[in-house]
Amino acid sequence: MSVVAGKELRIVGFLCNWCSYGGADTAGVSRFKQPSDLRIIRVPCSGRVDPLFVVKALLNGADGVLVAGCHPNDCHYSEGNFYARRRLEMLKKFLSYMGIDDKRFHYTWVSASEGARWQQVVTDFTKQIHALGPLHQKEEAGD
Amino acid sequence: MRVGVFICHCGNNIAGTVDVAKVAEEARNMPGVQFATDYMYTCSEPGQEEIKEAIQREQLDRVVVAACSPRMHELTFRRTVEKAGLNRYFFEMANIREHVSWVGEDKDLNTNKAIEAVKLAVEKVKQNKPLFPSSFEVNKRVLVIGGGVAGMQAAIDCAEGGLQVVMVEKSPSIGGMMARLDKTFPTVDCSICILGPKMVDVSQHDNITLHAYSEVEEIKGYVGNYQVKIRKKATYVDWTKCTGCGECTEKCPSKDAYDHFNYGVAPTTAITIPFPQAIPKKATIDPTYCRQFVRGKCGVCAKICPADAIDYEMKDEIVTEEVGAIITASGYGLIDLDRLPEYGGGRYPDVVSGIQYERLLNASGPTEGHILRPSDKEEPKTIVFVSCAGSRDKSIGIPYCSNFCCMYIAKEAILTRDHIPDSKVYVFYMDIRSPGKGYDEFTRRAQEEYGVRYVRGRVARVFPKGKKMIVKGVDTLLGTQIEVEADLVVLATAVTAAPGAPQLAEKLRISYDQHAFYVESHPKLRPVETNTSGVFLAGCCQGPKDIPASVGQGSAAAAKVLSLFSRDMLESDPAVANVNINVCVGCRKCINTCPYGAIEEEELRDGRIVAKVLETVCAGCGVCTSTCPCGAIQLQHFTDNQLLAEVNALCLS
Amino acid sequence: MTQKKLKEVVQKVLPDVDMVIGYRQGFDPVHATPFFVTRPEQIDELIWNPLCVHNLASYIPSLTTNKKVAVIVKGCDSRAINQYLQENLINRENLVVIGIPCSGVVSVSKVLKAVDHQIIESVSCENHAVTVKTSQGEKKLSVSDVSPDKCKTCLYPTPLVYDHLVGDPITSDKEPESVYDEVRSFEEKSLEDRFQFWKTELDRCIRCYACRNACPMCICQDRCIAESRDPHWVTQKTNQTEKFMYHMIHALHLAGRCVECEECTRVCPMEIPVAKIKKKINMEMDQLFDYKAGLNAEDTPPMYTFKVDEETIEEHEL
Amino acid sequence: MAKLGYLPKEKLTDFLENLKKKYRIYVPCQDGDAVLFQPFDGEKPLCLDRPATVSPKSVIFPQTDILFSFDYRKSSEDPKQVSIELTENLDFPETVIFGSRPCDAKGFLIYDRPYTQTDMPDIYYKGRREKTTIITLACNYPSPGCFCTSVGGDPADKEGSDILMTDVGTGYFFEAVTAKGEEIVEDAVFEDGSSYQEKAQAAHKAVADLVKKPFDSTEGLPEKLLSLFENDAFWEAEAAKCISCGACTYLCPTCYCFNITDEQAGSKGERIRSWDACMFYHFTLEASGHNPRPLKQQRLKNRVGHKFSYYPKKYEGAIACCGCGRCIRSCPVSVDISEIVAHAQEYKDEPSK
Repeated sequence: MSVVAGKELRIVGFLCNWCSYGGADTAGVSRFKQPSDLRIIRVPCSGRVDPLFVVKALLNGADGVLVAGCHPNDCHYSEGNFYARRRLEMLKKFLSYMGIDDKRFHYTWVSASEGARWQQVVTDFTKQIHALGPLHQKEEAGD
Repeated sequence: MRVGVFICHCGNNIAGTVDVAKVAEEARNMPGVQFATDYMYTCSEPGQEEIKEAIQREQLDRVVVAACSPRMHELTFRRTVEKAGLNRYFFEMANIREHVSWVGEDKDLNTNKAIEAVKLAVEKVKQNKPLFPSSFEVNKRVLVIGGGVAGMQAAIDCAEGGLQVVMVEKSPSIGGMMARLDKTFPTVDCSICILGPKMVDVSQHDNITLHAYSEVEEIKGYVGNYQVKIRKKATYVDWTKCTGCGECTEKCPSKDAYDHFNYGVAPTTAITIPFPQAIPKKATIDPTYCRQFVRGKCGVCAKICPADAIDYEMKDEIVTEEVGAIITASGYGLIDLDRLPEYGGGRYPDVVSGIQYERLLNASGPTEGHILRPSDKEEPKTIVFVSCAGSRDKSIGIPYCSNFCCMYIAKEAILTRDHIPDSKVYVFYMDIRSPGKGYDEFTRRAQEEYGVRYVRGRVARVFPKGKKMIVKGVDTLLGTQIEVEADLVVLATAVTAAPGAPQLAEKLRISYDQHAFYVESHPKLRPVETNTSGVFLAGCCQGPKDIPASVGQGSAAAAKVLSLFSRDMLESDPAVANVNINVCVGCRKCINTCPYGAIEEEELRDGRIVAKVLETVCAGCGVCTSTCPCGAIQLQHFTDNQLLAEVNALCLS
Repeated sequence: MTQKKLKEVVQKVLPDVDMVIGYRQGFDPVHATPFFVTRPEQIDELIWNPLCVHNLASYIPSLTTNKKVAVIVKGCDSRAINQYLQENLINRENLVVIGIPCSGVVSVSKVLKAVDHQIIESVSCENHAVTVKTSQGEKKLSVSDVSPDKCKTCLYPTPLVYDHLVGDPITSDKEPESVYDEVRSFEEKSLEDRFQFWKTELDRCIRCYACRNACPMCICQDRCIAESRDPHWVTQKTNQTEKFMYHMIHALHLAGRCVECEECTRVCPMEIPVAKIKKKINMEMDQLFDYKAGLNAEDTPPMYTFKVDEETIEEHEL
Repeated sequence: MAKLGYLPKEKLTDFLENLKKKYRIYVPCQDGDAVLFQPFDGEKPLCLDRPATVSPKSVIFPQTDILFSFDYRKSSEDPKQVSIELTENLDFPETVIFGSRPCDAKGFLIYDRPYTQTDMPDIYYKGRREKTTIITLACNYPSPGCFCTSVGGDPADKEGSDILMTDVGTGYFFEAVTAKGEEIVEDAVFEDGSSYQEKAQAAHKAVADLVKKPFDSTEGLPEKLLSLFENDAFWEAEAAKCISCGACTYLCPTCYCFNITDEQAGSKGERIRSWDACMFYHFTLEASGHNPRPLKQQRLKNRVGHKFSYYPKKYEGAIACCGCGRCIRSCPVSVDISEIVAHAQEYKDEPSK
């Protein structure tokens, strides 16, 4: 059981607990409809998101990865998203060099109150991933 | 592993667009799941009972609840499993309401999404480890930053509650903005008359230590145990000797010093006592004006001081105070008149700010309470008040409402009519915001009893014409242009964050918004807490608010501190970073990146250097974990393997 | 003569240190090998020539904690020392740096290719050329023809940090911009071609971790997450996914730290151009944060700091 | 009288094409700048002029071998009833390794002792081994670092091969060593090879003399190394430059150590056997966190010791090194095992420094 064939692609989201996860909650409370592809992994802070998680997901089956955190200056931990910004930007610039389309990875800032913005981000990113289609088939285990 | 999964219908909120029975059925087939069921309201009393019973009956060792957002009920259910004898961290929540049923229409897709959300939570909970809080002692002293009305209230309440209080005030006297006000709305009480007694309480309370003319230099430590370095700025007057007699201020030859207390309505002397009721009532020298400093010779005050208190050699002094909690009531600022050129701000002496006007009204102000316009010291007959001078104005980056201007303009207008019965008073306003007890009645009185002319519309320009100031604007109600020949224009200048607010926030390690107002933990439910435990907010540092609101917050912050200190030991959140010393290579990267300085070097017996986490300081952001190249430092409850389990649950298989 | 001067310096230095790390002749005429001099009688074995390819700085971190060490470095190698100092991974008090301005080394695998892998009987190096004798006869190769890529764009032929400098400083005649030409031309390939390129190259990887262990900045070494179960980032499978994952780990962990000594490429037994991966990130670090690793000891690696306002980072639109 | 054959070089491809009908064939091909044993596809050109970068051991002992896959099944009527389903694949195809060198072939003999000649043979190794035919190419000149003659080998050693072929200029001289080999030399493409035998033997002799001899015999070596076991100074000096990567062991034809890990996703998973290397810290890392071999010199000592002391002591003096020289050629820092052995032999107990 995984994505619903034909209808969904595999999109993984890493959301910081304080802002973006809250923003997604706000979107829910306001009943802002969104595409169903995204699966959300909750992290304390975008600064917790090691770029390797994104790579791991993309290499192992995700068609797209989204990372969202507090707006700069609004980090619950005051600095976490500043580190995240540098690391994720570095990854963003690096991915396509290895042959993985950087459009499959997006990072952005969504506050707990920005339900509408969250709806927009999810909708647009999902559209973008569907436009790209599924990521290359990965080989089976072994040598 | 024996995981129990509970799928909540949340009435129809979830069950309406998710096939909960199917989710439960799929959950039953997940590896490690021993028991799965669906329930109408899992958070209800019987719902929680159901969980407890299942834990006993099925000998569950992990629990997953698929329901609303964990931000809603995670704590509720953690308590539930704990009551049933499980460690509270053997619990995970799958958010299938806010993130699924409420945002998707297609029931099949929702159901599948919910199933995956559960799968995710199951894989995570299987990786969870039991965590146990450790406890540590609390230093039951509290630091209050700012001696305005909010800070004083907080200090007094804490002191009355038996706590030792350290108050730091950056200006020479406590009292803050309220001490500058002539009267207060809506009662038109004499401001200093009601504030004075509080100031005296602060100065005389055995439990309160006051550091006036001082600033916070550095803050180290964590909730329960802060070390605070305080810079006592040089006053060049030995306050232990100064009696506040004021002779120096009369004799001081440099009489063109800027008067900070009176917002420069009139110049003052280089050595001053800010106002008659000042506390402490001591003199301070402003070296930027004092001739002894500027020209290197004068010494008048030193000669005449009967107490021999003058000390030109005085240096700043750093004192260290140890406290267990901090209340910051560091107040607000006002935008410079110069930023309002269209209103003639900063260009024409007869365009003043609301706070300057308070001083013109005030009996102990430079004009002894006679309203005289700055330019020619004549009594103005036509006075125009402009509200929202800067406020609610995106163009200068202040989109917000300054909260209390509508009210003090009404008050100042009324007082003007009292002082000068034959005066004409206009108020240009966008909206009248008077949503307080007796507030709307007050603004109505201004219009109906005192004949203040309220014009709904913005002022376009203010420019001089002879001795007059021409105020051009529109009356949007009549839809006509309006032009008033005024003698004096009063601008309700926008409230800003206090100067230096960001720097202080960084010392306190609390966050601030784009306008540098401090951010509370929750805008509705945790208004005086910050995200840094042990640091609380009171008054306008959090946003513009009037006196009762500030006082209320002062008391609220005090109550928070008192309840924090009601225990001798504090429990630290165990979901903090943890170092595996077998793996740590001592590269110090975590130490350099930790936003809290919560990581130290530790030398092992074999001489190896490894990282060591100060559990009580660590806030659990996990920056260290994503920085550590070898995965030696792991944020508990969000370890690499726990997050990888979630990634794999979604990507592999 | 440089070699002679070098020996004199080592003579001077040796009494005050536990060891001097240099080079001596290896198992065959074309291989030099790292040489740990602890006794005066060993000094004569020291060599200096374009075969001295290894970055000896890599040995320092594990040693300077409890030993006093002198190390011989070329310009490129010396950046590692600055980087160590930035990250405070070595004890400078216990380190003596003997710098040698370098006019370029050879790539042994290029030499072997040039002589079709014939067994080499002798090699002689004089002014920017190596003469290689095999059973098939002699072949004179100009160093620049068989030099590794790093030399072709070398900006720092003279060590950036040293206590003793052997020989006169050399200034680079290379275009600073040219350093990343390789990256730019590779980026002209299509996405698919780029992926195929790495797929075929990395397919040869046997995960022997030579690239990692030879890397001066791979300070985790034995504790590398490519082998651990906790955290469990990579399995022991040798399929494409895991090989990509491993090399991504290596590259990302070097972001803003790679000193471009290209040891990773040199040591790869499977001849994978591993350094080409890092080069791209180095370029980004340079463009985003105006930062090149190992240029001076005072910098902070860009991934371990931040600016509240990052002029060079724009929000990405969808 | 062994079967002899001659194959003109231009016929080589035809021969392999024929062979391909019956066997899965691995041939040395140039891949990038490396030479690897890869399935023969008729297109990729062969590379026979130098030994392959990696030994052909992966044909019989893959770097990653999925021993079996498992699936935890929950019964549909009662999910609390869980059963495990195991599936393993033991039917291995008939395989030919073509163009390996005598040292490579020898490597498998060293594998055989622990993997097949025991009361508990390894079914995966044994299975593939029995299905594999090895066609070896005698070396016509030595390669950098190789020293087979010092460990009882020879550039034209037949031992371990099913066929030994020799480059005799215009073509290859084939000599069947085993019945398996004869079957192949039966192939019609072959001409009678007897006339080339002398030429081949002459070539063999010539090369053998060119191979370097870092040490003359392995006589008493196992004991000598044991006597150095406690000599930390010796091993620290020998290992000083080692960066403890796995290049040597992974390229080695005789290194046979492995690791076993389970990889599970959801209810399904696999048990994987993968190469391991005694040069790695993790090789001896214990669950407790304790590691009996934390230092690289301890690990290098094990590698040398295993090949030249422990293994021979266990298996009638057989040295577990075939002298192919790969570990020397491909070592990032040119650690030379033959030199270490020589040092050990020469070692006299004089206090160092």
